[in-house]
Amino acid sequence: MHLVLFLIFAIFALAGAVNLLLQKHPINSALSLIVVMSSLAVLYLLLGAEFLAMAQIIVYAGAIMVLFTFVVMLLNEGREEKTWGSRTAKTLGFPAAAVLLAIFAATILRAGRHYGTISLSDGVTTTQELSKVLFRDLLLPFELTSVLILIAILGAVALARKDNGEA
Amino acid sequence: MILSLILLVPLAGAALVLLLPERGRIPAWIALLDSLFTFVCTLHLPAHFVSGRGGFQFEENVLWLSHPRISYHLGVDGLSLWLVVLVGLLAPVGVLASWKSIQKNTKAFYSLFLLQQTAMVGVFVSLDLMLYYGFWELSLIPIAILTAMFGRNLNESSAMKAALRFFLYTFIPSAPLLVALLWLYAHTGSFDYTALQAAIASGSLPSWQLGWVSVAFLLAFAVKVPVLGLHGWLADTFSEAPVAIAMIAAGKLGLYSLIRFHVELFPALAREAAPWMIGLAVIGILYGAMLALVQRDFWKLLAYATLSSLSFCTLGIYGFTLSGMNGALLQTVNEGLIGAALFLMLGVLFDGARSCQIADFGGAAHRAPRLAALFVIASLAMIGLPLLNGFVGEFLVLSGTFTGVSKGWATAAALGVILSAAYMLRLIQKIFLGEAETNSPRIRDLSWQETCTVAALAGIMLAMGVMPTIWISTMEPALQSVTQKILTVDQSPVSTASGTVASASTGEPR
Amino acid sequence: MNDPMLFLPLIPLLPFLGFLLNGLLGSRLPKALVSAIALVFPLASFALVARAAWMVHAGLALPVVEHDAPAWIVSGAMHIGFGLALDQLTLVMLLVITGVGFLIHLYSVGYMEHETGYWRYFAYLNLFLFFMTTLVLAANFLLMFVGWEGVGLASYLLIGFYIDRKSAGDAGKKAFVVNRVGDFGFLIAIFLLLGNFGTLNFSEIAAHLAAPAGLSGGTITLICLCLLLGATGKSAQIPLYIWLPDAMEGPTPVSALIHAATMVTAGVYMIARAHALFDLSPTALMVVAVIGAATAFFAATVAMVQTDIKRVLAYSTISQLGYMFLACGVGAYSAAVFHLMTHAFFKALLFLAAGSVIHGLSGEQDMRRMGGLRKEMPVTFWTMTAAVLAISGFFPFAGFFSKDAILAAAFHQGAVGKALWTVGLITALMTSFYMFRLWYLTFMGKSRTESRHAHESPWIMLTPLMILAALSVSGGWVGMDRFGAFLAPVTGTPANAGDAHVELMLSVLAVLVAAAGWFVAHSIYGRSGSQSMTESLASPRRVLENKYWVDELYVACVVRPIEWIARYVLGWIGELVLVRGSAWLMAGIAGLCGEWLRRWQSGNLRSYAAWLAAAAAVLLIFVLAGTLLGVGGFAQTISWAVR
Amino acid sequence: MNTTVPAEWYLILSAALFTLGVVGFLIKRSLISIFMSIELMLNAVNLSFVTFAHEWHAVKGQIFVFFVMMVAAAEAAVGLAIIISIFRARGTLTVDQIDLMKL
Repeated sequence: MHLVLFLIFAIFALAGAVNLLLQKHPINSALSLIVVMSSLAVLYLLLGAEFLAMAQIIVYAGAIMVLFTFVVMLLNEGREEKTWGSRTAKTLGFPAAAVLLAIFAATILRAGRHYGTISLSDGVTTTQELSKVLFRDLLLPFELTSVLILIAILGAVALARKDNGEA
Repeated sequence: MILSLILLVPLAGAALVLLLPERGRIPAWIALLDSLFTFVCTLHLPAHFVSGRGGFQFEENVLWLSHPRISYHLGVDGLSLWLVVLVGLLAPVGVLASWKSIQKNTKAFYSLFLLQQTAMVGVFVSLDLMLYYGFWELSLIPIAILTAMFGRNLNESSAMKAALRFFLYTFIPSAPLLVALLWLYAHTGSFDYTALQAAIASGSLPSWQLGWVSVAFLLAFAVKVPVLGLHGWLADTFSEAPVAIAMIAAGKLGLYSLIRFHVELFPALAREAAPWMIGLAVIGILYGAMLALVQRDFWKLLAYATLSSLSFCTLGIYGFTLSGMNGALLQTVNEGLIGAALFLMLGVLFDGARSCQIADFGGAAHRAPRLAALFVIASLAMIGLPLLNGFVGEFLVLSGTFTGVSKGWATAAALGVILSAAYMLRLIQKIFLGEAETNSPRIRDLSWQETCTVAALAGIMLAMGVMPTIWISTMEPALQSVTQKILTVDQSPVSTASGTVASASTGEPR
Repeated sequence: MNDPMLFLPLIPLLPFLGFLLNGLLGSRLPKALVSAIALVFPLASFALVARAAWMVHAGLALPVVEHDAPAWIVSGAMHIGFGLALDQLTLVMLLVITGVGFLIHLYSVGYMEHETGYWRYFAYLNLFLFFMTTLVLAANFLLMFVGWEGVGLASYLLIGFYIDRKSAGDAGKKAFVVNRVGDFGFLIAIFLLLGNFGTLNFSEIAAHLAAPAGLSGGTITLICLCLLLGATGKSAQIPLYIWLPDAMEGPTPVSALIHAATMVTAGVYMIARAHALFDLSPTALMVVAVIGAATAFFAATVAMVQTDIKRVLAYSTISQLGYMFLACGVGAYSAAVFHLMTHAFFKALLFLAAGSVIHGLSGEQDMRRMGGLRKEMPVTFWTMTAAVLAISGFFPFAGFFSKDAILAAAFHQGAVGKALWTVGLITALMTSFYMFRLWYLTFMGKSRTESRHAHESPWIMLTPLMILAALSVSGGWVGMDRFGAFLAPVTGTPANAGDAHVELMLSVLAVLVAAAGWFVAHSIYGRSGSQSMTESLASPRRVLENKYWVDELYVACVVRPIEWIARYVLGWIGELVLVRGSAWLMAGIAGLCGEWLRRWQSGNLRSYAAWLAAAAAVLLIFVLAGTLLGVGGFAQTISWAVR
Repeated sequence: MNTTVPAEWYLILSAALFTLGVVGFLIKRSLISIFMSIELMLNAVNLSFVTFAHEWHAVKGQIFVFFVMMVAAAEAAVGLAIIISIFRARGTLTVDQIDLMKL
């Protein structure tokens, strides 16, 4: 059962990611990204992280991606144009990406035999456990994050104000 | 706690200046009161200093970070004691010197000025090298910013250039200094001064790299002094920086650091550098003096004169004789006092005439008799007239060098005494004597605050010239331990100080 | 008050108090109060000195403050205190300084009455007395150096007293800088003494020298020559005499006090004080004698053709100081001091009388525009006459005794001594000539002044003149023998002179020479005034009138080269090429590197991303390669790479 | 049926997604799509965090993901604001035309 679920959603995620790359219109890319994120939420669930799975759906697939689509529609950019581009990106970037993948894979496969396996019966990390750590041990970082978000909001407001750019 | 207080009061003052509105003279008054209070605090140090005792006093040691291990470790000994007091004294002098000349942006000026004071005191009292490095870097920044913002000339780009030159000259060598510090930490696991000293003295560190570390230290400090060849920033900073900044830019920080963090920390390597430093110092004395003789611009003249008199300090330090060290440290304080007085007065002249060309002046003694009289006194102190402070410092340095290092170098250095009289008297004559020139109607005499300030400085000069023992007796134990370390190195590189050399480490030839 | 701790420091400190009062408050005080302050303190100082003289006369112990003196500079083993000592030599000097000094203060009250910087003048004058008394009271070389430099400062301030005059400023600067050259020698001597003896106290050095295992002659000679350099600076001897003629820019009483009677004799005092060193070095003594004789001769030749009344006196002073050096050089220290004392009387008198003349003529100093003043200024004339007779060496005036003693001492010093004696005698001839020339040009003949009515000076100026005239006449009557015996505890007993016939013959010869000088002067200037003197001997006159072009020589050989080196070698090569150039070089290198690196900055976001990815890949390979290939962990990889 | 999946499969998936994100960064031309690729990379990393948290029974791994989400939210807000203002200023989002950084 686990294997099946994993395979299905892994393939969904990969397919979504590849689609993200292939689509020319940003709105399509955004929709593919939503597919990836939702699949990941399921995988989190399989890994026993139920709170994160929910958060992934609500924060990522919900809030952030809605923001993305909103912006895409607001700007109404249309399809990507074929531009001249950068030679460095192709000659240097793709081999680098390939190397990255190879090295990740090699490392994981090499170390992987020491890892255990994952099954559905492994038990779930409850939200209670999570909140104990978060609100007791890591209270200060947590509070600091709220400050960070506040600053980000202010920054976003300041940046997006209409009269800002030309003033 | 007193050291923390001395560090924090200017900092708090800077914050206060920033918080209160820039209306009227509010920032200036805050800065003045704050720096006066700091000065009173620094006077606590000599009042309660036990001069016979070795080691550091008024120590504070709090662990700040455990990884890397950095402590808030402060302390004062005979070496740094009077320099802290000097910085305390120069701050109100600087505020008064800026009273009339700084009219715009006073908030920025006084807050940075007070920040500078904290940094300088921090440099003198830090006993943790990382803390020291922080203050060292901090002490460079306000000078650069203030020079750029409050350049004395009407031409803004020249002020910018001077600030940039100062910044580059002093910042570039601090980068190797940081690397050297980190290297030391990597090999000893400590930034603490005494721990590092012991580790280096034990001889366990790889000597080849240690040599480079000491060179990095030496270079960073030599630029700040400045030593001959690294003085490219001096003339520009003196010409452009506001008076209050120019009077603290050269000398003390670098010289103190040379003694504390080069000679005392790396005695063996300092010995190897000594012949070079002595040569540079003596040539610097003559070089600066001769250039001062032909300058047409009095800021430049003062810059080269300063180069010359600071080279006396370097000579005293690297002669490694007790007399020379005493003289060098005394001369460091002297230079601070005399330079402050001269800067303040030349600043008044400059503000009046809007010119620094010596040829534009003449006969100023008529319009500004107080200025003329006090200027003559400060000049006499600078050229080493006995019973004023400059003489004691120069005499100790020269006699230490003559009896303990080299007769030839000392004689050459003594020639600088002749030249110094020539250039200072030329300056006095051209500015104050003779027929009144066209610019002189615009020259004003010193105001009563300025008169009091400079008169007080002159009084200290006289006191230091007549009763130098008050100062020397507190400096001497600390410097004695430095010379003793050098001597110990001479005998055996590893062993620690033994009692037998203590008696021999006076001014006698080694 | 018998405690020397109180009594000795007061001698210099009282004038210092006067300096402080007048210097700080003088500009606001009424003139009378300024004068009172200026006069009271030197007088009090003189009273103390007189008291000390009485103590010495009564045979009491000489007051000394040495071991319990307050410390001045203490560093390591070096301990230098404010030690003061009074002995016979110091006493003579102090009597001259405070006595003549007070008279000149008194004179100045009249002379300077109309000057604007009245208070400033007296403050400087008191400051001078402070430093000068310190100089002679000092019990160690460094404190002596304090006075030494200090009188130089006072001299600088007073020469440049007329601050509007550029020439005055120049002269003051020149005096100070030239003196500094001498002080440099003094300083080196101090270092040598400190290095070799470990102390600077006169008494301890003398004790060291008396010890059988003394120092080698070479070091002693070096010390002596360095001291001598100092002395030539202060006492205006060859090669550093050039400042003194220019110093006449100062007010005339200053010339009388500082540049005739007291300060310029400091070099003689110093050599006498350090005679224990000089006695050990015949070479140094010889140099002293030769310099003295040469200066005496040389300055006298120049004095013969000067037309400025004060310059004549200035060269005369240089010449007379040369006599004193000559005396020191032949070991007759007491004779030198004797001449120092009598010279102080008559030269101060000469200057003051000249000042009176200048005052009477409203500032005229050129002798060619004087003449016939005998009637208008009788007191000045008669006192001046006494001084002229004294300096020329006529019996029984003061100068006769002292000059005679010097010449006799030189005569007894073998062949070299005879040569020096000859030079001295010729100089005496010239001295007599130029002094009578001055006398004739100023007081005799017809008045050559233009439309100015000369007037006699006020009594406050004439009183000091008369007192000094009395001293010029009678100052030598004490006799060389008694004077030498008085100084013997300090300077030692001079070598025994020859028999009385030779002595008498020498004296007669000296008087004859002086008379010859008068005769020559009379024959040239006595009748015709200034006209005939310019015709004959044109080319030697040109040399003399230009003072042998020594000033020009110094400028060309010392001042210009230094300026040239500073401006071109140091200023261009040092500052521009090396200091600025190295900075520019570094900036250039940095610029080139930037120029090369900016090509990588395409500005294209995706190429940056590619670089980022590539760098990440390289870093990961670097970090993980060890693990993947089985070499080991990260740390090993790093250490392998670093190695 | 209780089949198991080896942990490295999750990690491989994470690596693959990350690489796809890198490739996306390189080939996409629209600024907004590039931004999405960044989000993709963040998600890939999150997956490996969660996997390791499960592997070592460490709650803090999950907490870290939580923080990453918050930072991502902040980043998205600011980033999108920047994109909007760039679009306003330049009228395009094509990265090859936005090269003002070039000297």
